[in-house]
Amino acid sequence: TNPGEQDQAAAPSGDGGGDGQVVKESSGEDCTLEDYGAEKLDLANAVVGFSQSEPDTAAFRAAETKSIREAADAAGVERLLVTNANNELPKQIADIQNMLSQGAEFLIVAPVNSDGLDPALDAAKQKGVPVLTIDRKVTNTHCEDYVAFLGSDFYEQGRRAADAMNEATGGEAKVAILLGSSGNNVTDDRNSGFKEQVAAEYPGLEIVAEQTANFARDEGQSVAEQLLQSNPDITAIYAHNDEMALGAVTAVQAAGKQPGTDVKIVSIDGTRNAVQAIVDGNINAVIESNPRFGPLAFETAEKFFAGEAIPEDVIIEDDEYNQDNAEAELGNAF
Amino acid sequence: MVTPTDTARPPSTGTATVLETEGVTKSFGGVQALRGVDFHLAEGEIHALVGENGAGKSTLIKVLTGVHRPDEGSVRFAGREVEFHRPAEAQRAGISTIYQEVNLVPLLSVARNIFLGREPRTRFGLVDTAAMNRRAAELAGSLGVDIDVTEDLGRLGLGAQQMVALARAMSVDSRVVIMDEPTSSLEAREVATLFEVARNLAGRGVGLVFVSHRLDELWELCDRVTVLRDGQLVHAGPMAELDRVNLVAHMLGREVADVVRGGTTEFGDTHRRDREPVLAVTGLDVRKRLHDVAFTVRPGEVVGLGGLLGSGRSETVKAVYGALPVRAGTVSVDGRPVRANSVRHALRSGVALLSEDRKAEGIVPDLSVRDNIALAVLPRFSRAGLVAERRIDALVDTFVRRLRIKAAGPHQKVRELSGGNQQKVLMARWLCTEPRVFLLDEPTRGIDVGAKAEVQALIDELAEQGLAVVLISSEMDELVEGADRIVVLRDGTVERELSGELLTSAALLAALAGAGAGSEEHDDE
Amino acid sequence: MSEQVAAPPRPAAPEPRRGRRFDADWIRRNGVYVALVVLLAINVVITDNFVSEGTLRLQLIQVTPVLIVALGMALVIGTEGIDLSVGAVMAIAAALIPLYIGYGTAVAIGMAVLAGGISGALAGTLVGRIGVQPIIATLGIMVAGRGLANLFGGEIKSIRDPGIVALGSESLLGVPYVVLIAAAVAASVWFLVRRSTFGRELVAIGGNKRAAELAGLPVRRVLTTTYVICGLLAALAGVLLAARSQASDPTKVGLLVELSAITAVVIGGTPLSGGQVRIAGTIAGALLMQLITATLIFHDIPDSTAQIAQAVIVVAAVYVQLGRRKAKS
Amino acid sequence: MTATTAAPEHLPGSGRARLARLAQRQGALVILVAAVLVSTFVFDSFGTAGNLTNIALQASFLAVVALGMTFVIMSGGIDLSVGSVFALGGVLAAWGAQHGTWAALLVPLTVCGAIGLVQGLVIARGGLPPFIVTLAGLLFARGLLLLISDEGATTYKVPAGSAFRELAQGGFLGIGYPIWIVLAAFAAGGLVLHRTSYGSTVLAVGGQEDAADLMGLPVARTKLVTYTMSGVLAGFGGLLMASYTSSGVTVLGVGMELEVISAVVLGGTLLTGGAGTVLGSLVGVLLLQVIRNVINQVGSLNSNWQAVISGTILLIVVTVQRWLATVERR
Ligand SMILES: Nc1ncnc2c1ncn2[C@@H]1O[C@H](COP(=O)(O)OP(=O)(O)OP(=O)(O)O)[C@@H](O)[C@H]1O
Ligand SMILES: Nc1ncnc2c1ncn2[C@@H]1O[C@H](COP(=O)(O)OP(=O)(O)OP(=O)(O)O)[C@@H](O)[C@H]1O
Ligand SMILES: [Mg+2]
Ligand SMILES: [Mg+2]
Repeated sequence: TNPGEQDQAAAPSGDGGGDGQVVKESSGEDCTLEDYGAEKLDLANAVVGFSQSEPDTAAFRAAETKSIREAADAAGVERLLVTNANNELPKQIADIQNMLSQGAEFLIVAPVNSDGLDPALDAAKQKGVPVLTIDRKVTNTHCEDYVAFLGSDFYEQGRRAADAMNEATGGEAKVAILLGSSGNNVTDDRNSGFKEQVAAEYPGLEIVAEQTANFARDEGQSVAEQLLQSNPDITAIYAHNDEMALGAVTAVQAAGKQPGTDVKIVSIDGTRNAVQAIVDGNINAVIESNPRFGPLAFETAEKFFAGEAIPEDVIIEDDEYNQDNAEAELGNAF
Repeated sequence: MVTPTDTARPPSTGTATVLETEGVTKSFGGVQALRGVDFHLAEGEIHALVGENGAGKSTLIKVLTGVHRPDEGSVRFAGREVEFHRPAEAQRAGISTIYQEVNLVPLLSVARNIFLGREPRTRFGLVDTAAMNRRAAELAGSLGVDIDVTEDLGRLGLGAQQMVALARAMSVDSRVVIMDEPTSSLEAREVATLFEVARNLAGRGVGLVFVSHRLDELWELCDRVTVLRDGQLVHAGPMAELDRVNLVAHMLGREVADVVRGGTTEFGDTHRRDREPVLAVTGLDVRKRLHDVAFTVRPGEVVGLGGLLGSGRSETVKAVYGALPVRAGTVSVDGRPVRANSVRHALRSGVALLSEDRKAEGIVPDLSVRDNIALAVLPRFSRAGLVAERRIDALVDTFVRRLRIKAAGPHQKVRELSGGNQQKVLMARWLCTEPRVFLLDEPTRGIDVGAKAEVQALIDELAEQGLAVVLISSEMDELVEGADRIVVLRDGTVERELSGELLTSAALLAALAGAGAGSEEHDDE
Repeated sequence: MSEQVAAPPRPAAPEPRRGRRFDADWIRRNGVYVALVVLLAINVVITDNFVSEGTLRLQLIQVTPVLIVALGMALVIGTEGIDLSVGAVMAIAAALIPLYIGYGTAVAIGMAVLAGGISGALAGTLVGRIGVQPIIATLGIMVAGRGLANLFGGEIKSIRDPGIVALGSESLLGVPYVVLIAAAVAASVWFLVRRSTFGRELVAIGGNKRAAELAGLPVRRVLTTTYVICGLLAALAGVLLAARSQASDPTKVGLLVELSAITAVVIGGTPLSGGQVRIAGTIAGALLMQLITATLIFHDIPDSTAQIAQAVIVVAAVYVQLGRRKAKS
Repeated sequence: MTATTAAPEHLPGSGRARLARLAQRQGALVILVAAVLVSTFVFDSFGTAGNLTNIALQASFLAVVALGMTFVIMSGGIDLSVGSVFALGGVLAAWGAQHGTWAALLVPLTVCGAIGLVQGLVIARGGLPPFIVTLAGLLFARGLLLLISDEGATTYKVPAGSAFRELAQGGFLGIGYPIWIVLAAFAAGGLVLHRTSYGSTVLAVGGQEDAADLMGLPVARTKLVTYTMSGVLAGFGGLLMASYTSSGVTVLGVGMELEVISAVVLGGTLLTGGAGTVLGSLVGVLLLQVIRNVINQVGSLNSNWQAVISGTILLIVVTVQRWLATVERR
């Protein structure tokens, strides 16, 4: 594997709906404007900053940014500042600090990493600017460094991927895992979720290989090719995101087998290409992630500034695509 | 050769041997460079080490100073058997060396080059830059080169660089000083200075090894001589017991009779110069270096460029060749103007330049002898983008034989050739291009008597065939006997021109002295 | 004197190419091949399902992009240069294919390769004519190029065009097209270096630029051409990669390929100091890298250990190749 | 062409020549000054004290690494491992912080120094090309990082009260310690380069290695020291970052080596070695940081355009620099 592959995490999920997300559960103690010690703010004619973590070329990120922009227009904010950290934590810190110095009054942050945003969050705190984190939770203090976390439970996604895998394979399979890039929380959660669920529930699923393919399609393909060569008895592949799964599809075909039947494939994300692949019968199931945080984010913000209490974690509904619903839901894929 | 102070040399107290080798053998994959050489250097003696190109002089020196490890044999220094693994060790032991190709760092200032590794310190252990520059300037001054010691070494001409190397070697007190062709591009004046330095050192009991292809220098300076031929020791003894003819006979391994010849160089008498000038240079001007240089050369004529170190000779020919950005002036060949600053155009109009700095501007070290020779004619010798290998092989073959280039074969890397043979390879490269005008900057630099004679004869022959030659040589005789006219440069301008009966060493010296009058210097009477 | 000239015994083989004796020197000159064979042997022993037509074929297929890039890189390195932009160029090429596929397979590929040529020309001009240091010039192109690729390509796109798909997945007489193409490229680059005037000039410039200039060689033109060739090859590699994965992902295609390519070239025995180009070595170097990666995957080595192992193996391989060679002088 | 065009405004002959010489030696500096002046006028939020100190602070981490790289490059080598070593240093520091401030300082510096030392050994004594050795170092350090953070799953946090946080988060006279540290480090670096024989030996080795060897300089030892220092400084940079972010982030430093190298080369250090200045590298780092900041000032600019623009600017800068360098010689 190449050193330091760029990391391209996917993120939280709700229903496949092309519109806002549905809250599944809210947990953690609440946080109100007073607790947070911020001033009241009318989002309309306010300056809002959005710090995106990864390049918009990833389908997920593109959709996420788009929905934030649209929601911002809808909420009629005076000026929306958007920065992209290109996966570099230092750049995201700089980005946030810059947006603050450009007069941002409310920040929506998609963190590059769960840890290490402290300097940026401190700067925001000093300026009394509330921060809402989406799709990846930061390890800082709730209601002091940030208002709340909107997103989904990657660990849960992993577990449900295991369930789906069990469905697809009928409980008997030699499974190869295509890992996301190393050192990335999403990779860790989606992997441990899957493995622990398998260990607990599905003794018939034997994990024969775990290799990183850095969330990339062509790497997913070449790694899968190698794995299928070295142990031809692999009957299922679990990929941490759709891209690697699609790569695996090509690999399976190249190996002269039928993806979806000879080798079952399950992945996480819910990109249009992947859902289409389900329709074509090449992928068995996709645990969907919904990137459209815009509406929920601004709704939460409005509530917050209106003085309502916001829970620490706003976990959104996770949906699933499979042979039964793929055709119908295709339109909701991003 | 001029001797500023012909004081009798201190009687060589050559009793105690300070540095010696016993049966040293060294070979480089197939090439036997040294075969069982015994070499003895006594304290306070100046010891000549001579031999034709590729005889093994530099290799012996490199074995003595820990650059190469001998395959067989032993080295004894100050009575103890030693095995230097790195030049550093040899230096620490007290052997300081000037290697054949100037080995200094072009991008560092002259002062830093002189004191690298042993800079003067302040009491805080930091380098005392002021003191360093001051002492460097003193050293340079004492050697009669007036250069800005804070300037990058690379900006100096080769001659000046050699003097800097000397300054570095002098600035440490060591028991042995080895100089591999230190005078190869020095002017009479600097040579004299160098000799003084050498004698002083010898007087203080330092043992010196001196390599030079300018044989006359040997008798003037050295007490004893060791002659190598093909890596073997063929003669060792007092310098005085040997006359030129015998020495050459030893070097070449030929009968004395074959060697005897008149004159010190192989040049014939003046050439006919009937026709119109083939090369005409007017108002040549190079920023900070040359001002309004003008001269002409007729077919079959050899025009010498005279001048002191840094007078701009090399830069003149480079400018003519389009290798230096000129600000003004015209160069024309056969009346047709040559585009300024374009080497390729100069080449196409029949101009060729043999540069003085073969290491930096000449050889491509990792290419074979063959490819180095064919380099300049590559474009001409290729059809449809493919190299005409056979034609090149033939060409290379003829020149390797004609110039007696000594290599394991046409495919040996040039970096592995001896200095002189590298020079011959470059000579061959330019002859391949069949030039109309040949600019020779120190053409015989570092090549042995035999080869030198051949080269000089060759220049003559070429001239006879109507080639126009511009000759730069820091060897007075070569210049005076080789040239039909001498254009004397001073600080980048034409001082005057010598020809006819004025074409004598004395006249040239006078001209140079006059030229030198600007910068203070010792008397050249 | 002529017999004196003949005096030194002619060594058996002055040309480094022909070394008959199996000594340390021989191993050094052929270190990369030795390493390759050794690693193959190890796999034959310890890896199950390794000795199969499929496995070897797979390695050949997967090595093609890096190999083709490495061949171009070898030329650039021969001129004492370096080209960091190859990865970005691959991405641009891959990104252009979906854009132009509407006009037909040939056009799409043509545009992609052309883009590589243009970027190469830019690099060549900066290095050859303006005299910018290669690493920084190509670094700038790398950064800008990656951005351009994303702008052209946008989100990752699947490629369904039958022509492209066939190019990536089908074979002629059992040999995949991609492998055939790589072989053809290798052959022509070899010919370029060994036989053509251009090759000679290139090597000479790498060996001593100043001397080459004074010998009247067209230094600027040769440098520019070299970078153009490198760009073209990188683009070709991008096309093949896209064809194989039937998709173009501008953010991911060719990431860090420059490092793999350079490693392959250097392991192959081409010094970064220029003046030499070793094609066979480069091929072997690329294969070696590929085989290392494959081996680590075969044995399901975790990323951490894999990277460390790779580091050690690479150094070891290069050491066999170039180690203790300092006694040159 | 004359220096006039390079100068902001017309200058008298002598001043023009002086400027040309300055420009030639410190082309990057000229460009930096120009860039800062222009953007102060164009973007009102650029010139603010807050923004400028931000730039300086953000630059300081890169700068520390660049200092080590400067010497490596001047010695004719290159160090691709700095990015990974930087990340490793951060993780080790955060881990060490659990066991007290001293551990947080010493553990990373020791380990990273050791990595540098080993690279130096292989390069200097083994005679392997630095490019490959340090490329391997890049892989090795990253692998080590993943090992100690079990494939990157665990991120160590610097304990809340730890004095170690102060190092990068505290400041003096309203200016963060990192900035002071960088200034001190570069001052020391300049002294080492110009006023110690180690400094001139580095340049000699880079300029003409064989000559340096024949002059009896300690070539091997010099390389050893140089690569070790580069390792230590890269580790130190990571350590600062760990203190700054209060955590040992595992995803840092990817592609950093190239950024550092371009900063150094922008600063006028010859990649072929033998010449360069320490100040130049600092300028180079600042220049990159300013470019990045300015691009952000433009506001919501698509990240791809940002890449295109910064790449293009880089090319323009080096071209201008190159041209400035030729000004004096004609
Ligand atoms: N590094 C090397 N590799 C291979 N052969 C070498 C090497 N160095 C020297 N030789 C060979 O050893 C022989 C002696 O070379 P050396 O340089 O000692 O000659 P020299 O007496 O110094 O000649 P010159 O007067 O031209 O300098 C030559 O044939 C040369 O080709
Ligand atoms: N006093 C000096 N002695 C030696 N070189 C000097 C001196 N002053 C300046 N120089 C530099 O040395 C270089 C010598 O110029 P050039 O080589 O054209 O003259 P030259 O007569 O050929 O001297 P050389 O014999 O050193 O080649 C010039 O570029 C100049 O910058
Ligand atoms: Mg010699
Ligand atoms: Mg000269």
